[in-house]
Amino acid sequence: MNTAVIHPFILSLVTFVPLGGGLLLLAFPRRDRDIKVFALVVSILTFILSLHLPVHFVPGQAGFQFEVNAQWITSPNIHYHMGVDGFSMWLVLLTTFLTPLCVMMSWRSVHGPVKEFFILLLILESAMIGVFVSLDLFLFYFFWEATLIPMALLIGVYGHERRIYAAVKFFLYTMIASVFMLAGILWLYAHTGSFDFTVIQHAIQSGSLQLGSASKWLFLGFFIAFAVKVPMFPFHTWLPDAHVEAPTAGSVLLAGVMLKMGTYGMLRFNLGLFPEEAHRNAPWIVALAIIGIIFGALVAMVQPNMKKLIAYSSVSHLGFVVLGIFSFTTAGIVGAEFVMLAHGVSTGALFTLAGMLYDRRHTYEISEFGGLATSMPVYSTFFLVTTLASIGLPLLNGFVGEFLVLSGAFRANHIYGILGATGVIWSACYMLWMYQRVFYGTFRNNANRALVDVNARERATLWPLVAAALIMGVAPLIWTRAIEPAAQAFVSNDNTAAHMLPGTPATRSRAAQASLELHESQVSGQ
Amino acid sequence: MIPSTDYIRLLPELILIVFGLLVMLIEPLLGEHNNRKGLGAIALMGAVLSILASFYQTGYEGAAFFDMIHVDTFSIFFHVLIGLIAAVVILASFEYLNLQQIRYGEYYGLILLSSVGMMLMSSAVELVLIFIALEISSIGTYILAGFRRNAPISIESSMKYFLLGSFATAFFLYGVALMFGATGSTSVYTIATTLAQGATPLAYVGIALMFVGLGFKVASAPFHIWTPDVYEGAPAPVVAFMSTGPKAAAFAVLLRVLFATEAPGWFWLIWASAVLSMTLGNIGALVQNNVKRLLAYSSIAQAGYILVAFAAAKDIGISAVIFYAAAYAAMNVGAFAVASHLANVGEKYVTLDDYAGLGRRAPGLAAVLTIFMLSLIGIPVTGGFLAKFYVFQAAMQSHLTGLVIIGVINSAVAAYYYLRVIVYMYMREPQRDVPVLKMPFALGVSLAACLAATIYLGVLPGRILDYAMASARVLVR
Amino acid sequence: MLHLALFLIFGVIAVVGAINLIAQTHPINSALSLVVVMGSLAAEYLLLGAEFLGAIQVIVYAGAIMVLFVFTIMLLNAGAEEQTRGSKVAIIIGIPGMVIGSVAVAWALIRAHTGAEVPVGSLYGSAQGIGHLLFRDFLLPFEITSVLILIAIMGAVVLARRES
Amino acid sequence: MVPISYYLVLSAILFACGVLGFLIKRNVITIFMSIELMLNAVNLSFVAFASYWQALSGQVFVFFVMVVAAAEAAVGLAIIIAVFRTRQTLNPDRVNLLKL
Amino acid sequence: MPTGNLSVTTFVIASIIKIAIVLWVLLTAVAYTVWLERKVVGHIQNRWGPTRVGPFGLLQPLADGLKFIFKEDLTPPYVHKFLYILAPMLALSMSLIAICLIPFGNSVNIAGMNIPLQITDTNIALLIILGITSIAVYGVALAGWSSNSKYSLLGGLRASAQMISYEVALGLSLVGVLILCGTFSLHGIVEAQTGTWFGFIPKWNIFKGQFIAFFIYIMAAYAETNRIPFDLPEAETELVAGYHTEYSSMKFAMFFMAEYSNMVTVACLASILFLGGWTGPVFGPPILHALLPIFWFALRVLFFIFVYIWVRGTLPRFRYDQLMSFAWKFLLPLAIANVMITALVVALRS
Repeated sequence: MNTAVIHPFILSLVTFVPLGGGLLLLAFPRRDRDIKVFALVVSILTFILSLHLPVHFVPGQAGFQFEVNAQWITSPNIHYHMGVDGFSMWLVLLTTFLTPLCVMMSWRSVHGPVKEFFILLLILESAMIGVFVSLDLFLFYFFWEATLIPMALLIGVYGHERRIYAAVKFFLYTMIASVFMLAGILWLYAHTGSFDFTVIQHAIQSGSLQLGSASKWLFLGFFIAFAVKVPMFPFHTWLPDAHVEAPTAGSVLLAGVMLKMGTYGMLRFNLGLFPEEAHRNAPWIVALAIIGIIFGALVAMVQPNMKKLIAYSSVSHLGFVVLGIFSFTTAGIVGAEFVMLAHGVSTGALFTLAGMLYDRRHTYEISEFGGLATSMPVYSTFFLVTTLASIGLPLLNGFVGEFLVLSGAFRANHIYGILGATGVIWSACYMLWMYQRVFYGTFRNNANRALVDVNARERATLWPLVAAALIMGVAPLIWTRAIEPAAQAFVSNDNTAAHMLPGTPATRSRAAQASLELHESQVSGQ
Repeated sequence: MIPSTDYIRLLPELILIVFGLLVMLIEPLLGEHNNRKGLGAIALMGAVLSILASFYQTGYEGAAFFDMIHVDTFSIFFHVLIGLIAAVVILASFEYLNLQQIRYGEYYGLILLSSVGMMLMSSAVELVLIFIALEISSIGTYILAGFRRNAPISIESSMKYFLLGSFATAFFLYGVALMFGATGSTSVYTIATTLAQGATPLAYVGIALMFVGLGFKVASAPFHIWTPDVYEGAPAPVVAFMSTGPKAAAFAVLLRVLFATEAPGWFWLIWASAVLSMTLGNIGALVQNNVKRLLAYSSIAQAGYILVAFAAAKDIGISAVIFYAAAYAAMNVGAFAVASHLANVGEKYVTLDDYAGLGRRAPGLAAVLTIFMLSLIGIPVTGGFLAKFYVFQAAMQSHLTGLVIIGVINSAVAAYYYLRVIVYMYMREPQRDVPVLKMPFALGVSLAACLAATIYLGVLPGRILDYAMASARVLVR
Repeated sequence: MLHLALFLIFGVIAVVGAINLIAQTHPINSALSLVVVMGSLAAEYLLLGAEFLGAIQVIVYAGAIMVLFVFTIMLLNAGAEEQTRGSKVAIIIGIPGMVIGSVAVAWALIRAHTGAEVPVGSLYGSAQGIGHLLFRDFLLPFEITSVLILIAIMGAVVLARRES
Repeated sequence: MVPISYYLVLSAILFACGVLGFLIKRNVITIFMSIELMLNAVNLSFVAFASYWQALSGQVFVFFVMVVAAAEAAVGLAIIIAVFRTRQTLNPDRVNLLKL
Repeated sequence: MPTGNLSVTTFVIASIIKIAIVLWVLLTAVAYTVWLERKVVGHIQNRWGPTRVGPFGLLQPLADGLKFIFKEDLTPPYVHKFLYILAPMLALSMSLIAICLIPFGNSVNIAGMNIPLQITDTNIALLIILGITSIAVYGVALAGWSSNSKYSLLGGLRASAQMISYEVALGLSLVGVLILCGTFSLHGIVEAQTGTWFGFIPKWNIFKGQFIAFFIYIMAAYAETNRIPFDLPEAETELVAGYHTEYSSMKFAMFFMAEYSNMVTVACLASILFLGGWTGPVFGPPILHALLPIFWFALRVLFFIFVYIWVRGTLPRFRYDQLMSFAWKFLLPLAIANVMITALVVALRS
């Protein structure tokens, strides 16, 4: 079978199969078991479909692959333009990988109408995949906003005590921030007549679109939207609330995928469209990132609540990502992407594990536990591996990314590297301390004595995560092979931009330069 | 003699008049105890036939009745829109009238006849006719607002609406008078040719005063104070009607008056009004606990967004206005239809607290209302998203960056109170026992229609957008 | 000269009537002041040559609309109005708005070239002339007005009817 | 010989009186009368401008305004009567079930 | 407005003379209408009517007048003084103004001057008369309201409602005539009715198919003047004397005169609009040429006044709801039908 036939459709399929599944679920009778099975089948099917991407991805090829580009609305000029490069492909895979696990971990722990839960979950998956594959700014914004509602509802309806507050806070923070991006998108359209990412990028690089003084504001507009989503240091306050109150699956998707939408956006748009501005603003952004790394770690250390601890650890880890991106080195950017993936897997696993504990004890308070290693040995083992992965132990996934980021940061500026590296140490402190308090020592609470160890379904949920953490740590090349060319493209774009003298009217990408030279040689050759 | 094509150009209105009379004539003929539900069917038939007639008009574009009306893409669009609104509202009223003990004949008659006014507003190109049509639609809605006669707030809302509405009409008229004084004509296109030779101060003031009058009708700030009170007191299906139909028609008039005449000097008026409407509407809505009031403030804000498109001007802005009017109609009629169903006998249950826990008691209804709310926020896949996007894009195209920024910030703030409705429905426990009636078939159909329109406009807006664009081009020529 | 004198006389009467309308506390006095204003406006119409309108003004406005007002006042037996504080919005927005509006209108009128003197009755608004316009150019508005009146009748009946 | 602008000024004064009445009067019927006064003022403007432009259409407009005013009066007074029946007052400040 | 070959001075003088004559004639007519009424009603009821003062009681009106003048002029307490006094004046002056627009005949030549037998002739006389009669409602309404008495108030309310309601039918009944004649000028309307068919049927509007309109007009006119059977505003059995309960002396006399002069006006209008006005056989010397039209006109008016009295002596009073439904449910549709049919016929003929 010639699978290339499917290339133009694969992205649409991956994006919309979950949505279709969700809509089909609408028609289902309220028999919870059927619903769960169906949701699982749909999400696994999506995962299998998405495996098509890495299998047929050509690592060396520049630009986007599996592209589909069709006119959606004539006026304004909106295209249905999708495509993936090394960055977005893996994020799509991360999403499709985590969603079936989310379905499984929610098997018994949904508090509320079950049907709607899985519908929301599937719609959310669609929207998140859509964010990663959209190459039209309108389409991107469309999916970006579309992720908000299912997530807010997941938190608000199925969450814990303060769920309403958390849901509204989450929604408003991201909504308000993203309208600045909308303004930016509209500005770009008004000046280029297109929402197409590649068209706009080309227009900016070729100099046909002079951003002038607007570029600062455009950069900031996009940056704020993404920074809130990441979340970067001053905008992070919604995250702990959202995480603590969200149901397990919600936390997993939130930490695992949605935060990456922010860093992905920075990479794709802030760096992709406004490299000069990115360079100009890098110092304070990096400063914020480092503050985020250290601050997140410190706050995590004093958290009495397990989920809050993990949430703050996310702030810290995502700081690494931003640091990597704004180091403007290939290593840094590849590392950033790798941290995103690794964090998705390991934090997803951590939240899953925390959720399992919650299912048993209905609390996240660390002080409630202690001595669990005795009553739940298998669980403890899983937890330990995940903790180590999160800390960044070599041979596990966390190590590769952080190492690359730090090496990139060092190359950019020694101070960045040194300060960032302290974050690794901090993370070891709070994670291991938490582990010690929860699993070792005596039983402080008798309820912990009788806890049941993980069952088959839970193991089935955990194994893929742990396995992924291991494989990513041992064979990172599988991933970086596809990521590196994309990262290099950024860095090279960047260098031309960075080396440009101020006041030079037009910026030319190296690729454009090359093609020009090629053309000239052909002309002279004739 | 008047050529017969002139009557075709008036056909939708004529059909509505005939059916309006029919409904009123049949009612007294029915005995005291006969079932009156059939009247609704007749009224619905009238609305549907008039929509069909509007479509039929596409082959007969042109002027009629000594250049009183112009049938063109623009007017046909609004005719269909108003016809649809009327049809959906009639459908949504079937059960409501029974519940609130409202007399059928007059109610349907008034809905149909005031739709005549609205339709004429969109096709009239002569200020005399615009004025009469405006009054037909206004007076019709004044009366409809007071139809829940055993409720003092209903008649009170009618009074407020009436007094402020007539006040606004006087301003509109004064504006028309000054415009007439400046140009010597009341025909929109003659005014355009005269103004093209240079506008006098009279024309500026005339335009400003006309805008004051029309601003009242579309509930844009600072002429919006009546809106929350009137919407709270008036019967919910009537609010669905009057928050969309007359508004759309008034926007059509505003488009004609501002753009077809190429009148000068209104830009900052519109700009200021847009900013004020968005801001005051959204801020006002934040603290509301009554769903109808909340939606009233929201409609003020929505009028503000539409005015942003006005400021953007010319074809792209006009098409944005047209598209927004359609999307707004779909979602707002839907939201009020839901509210009217939940309100129950005597409109007892209209506060947010009554909506608490609705997600569990009536999941379908809650889901539908959620989608309308999301559309009002401007979340993708709904018409509201594209409409807003289109408006802001048009403004950006015209380099109104400041206005766009204010607009997007406002739409983000607005998310809060729409979200509150959703939060109450899904996340709050009910405070008291609020009975939810079984969904009647007719209401279901009307909700389905609104829902379908909202989603259709959000996913496949192409055709409507093209049509809006064509209408815009007709208008600016 | 005579023309100007008549204009001034009726103009002054109209303005005094209008002010009296506001100054009086009892609605029936206000109503009669308004009748006076309308009557003097009818005279102004005659001065401008709008003879048909002058007559219609008396019949419709003074003779029908204002009688309805007086009738309503009598029916409700409305007394003198209470002096309550009123709406703050009206005062805060309305009064400055009115001042601004008046200034704008005044400015426009000053700048407009309407100082031209028009001889008495130079535009003769005879019944025939108006009738011709009404039944030709303005046929549609004229006919559509019937819908308006129908709505008004229906509304008045619906609203004022006592519920059994 | 009277300049047209005299009529316009008279009309503007009457209109302003109407607006003022609308704002400060505290009786619904009087408020409504103020609106009628405004309409009358507008009518005078129309007639004056009709003379100025020698266009009879201005007078026709006045004719329509009168018809509309009559329709408005019928409906408005019916509403006022209905309000009075339920609330026993004509003071807009006391008709306050809906807060303004 | 100076017309024809008259200078301003002569116009003014002629007008003043005409006004004096008309008012004198009118007031006398009013007085003797009262006498006639009492006489006729008396005979209808098998009585003699006034017989004592003068031959056949002919001086009775004079005595009545004296009595009115010398009666004590009472102003009850708690009335709204200004309006209380204004109301009767308004009523009387409106009815007197109305008569100014009524022509009594063609113009006559006196000393080489062509003087129209009419105080004012305008193109829109009919409209003005309608306007004035509609203003006249205020007299009644204000009298009822300002008296501060419930009988008066009820009478005033009834009167204004009744007058407004019947004015609609009255106005519509005239439209048929206007369509036929194509003018608002009363003079023009009469001129449109000159001539005969077959030499003996006069071309009066009533014979041109306006007989329905004629009856509508008569009925509406009875109601407008508050005459039996539509005299509910002053129904003495229910309301004492309606709106003029609290009036006495000259103020009462003003209402009284207003009512009777309205009757005369209405009768004049009926003659002009439907019965050809002053048309009739004219023969003899020039002086007869001048006087005969006035005589024909007076004859018709007298006939109408007699019918008024006749009806009063014969018919009972309506109930109020009957009165209203009669106006809205019977007269109004009929009048509209008449207008439509007339318009249709005229349109088809042309």
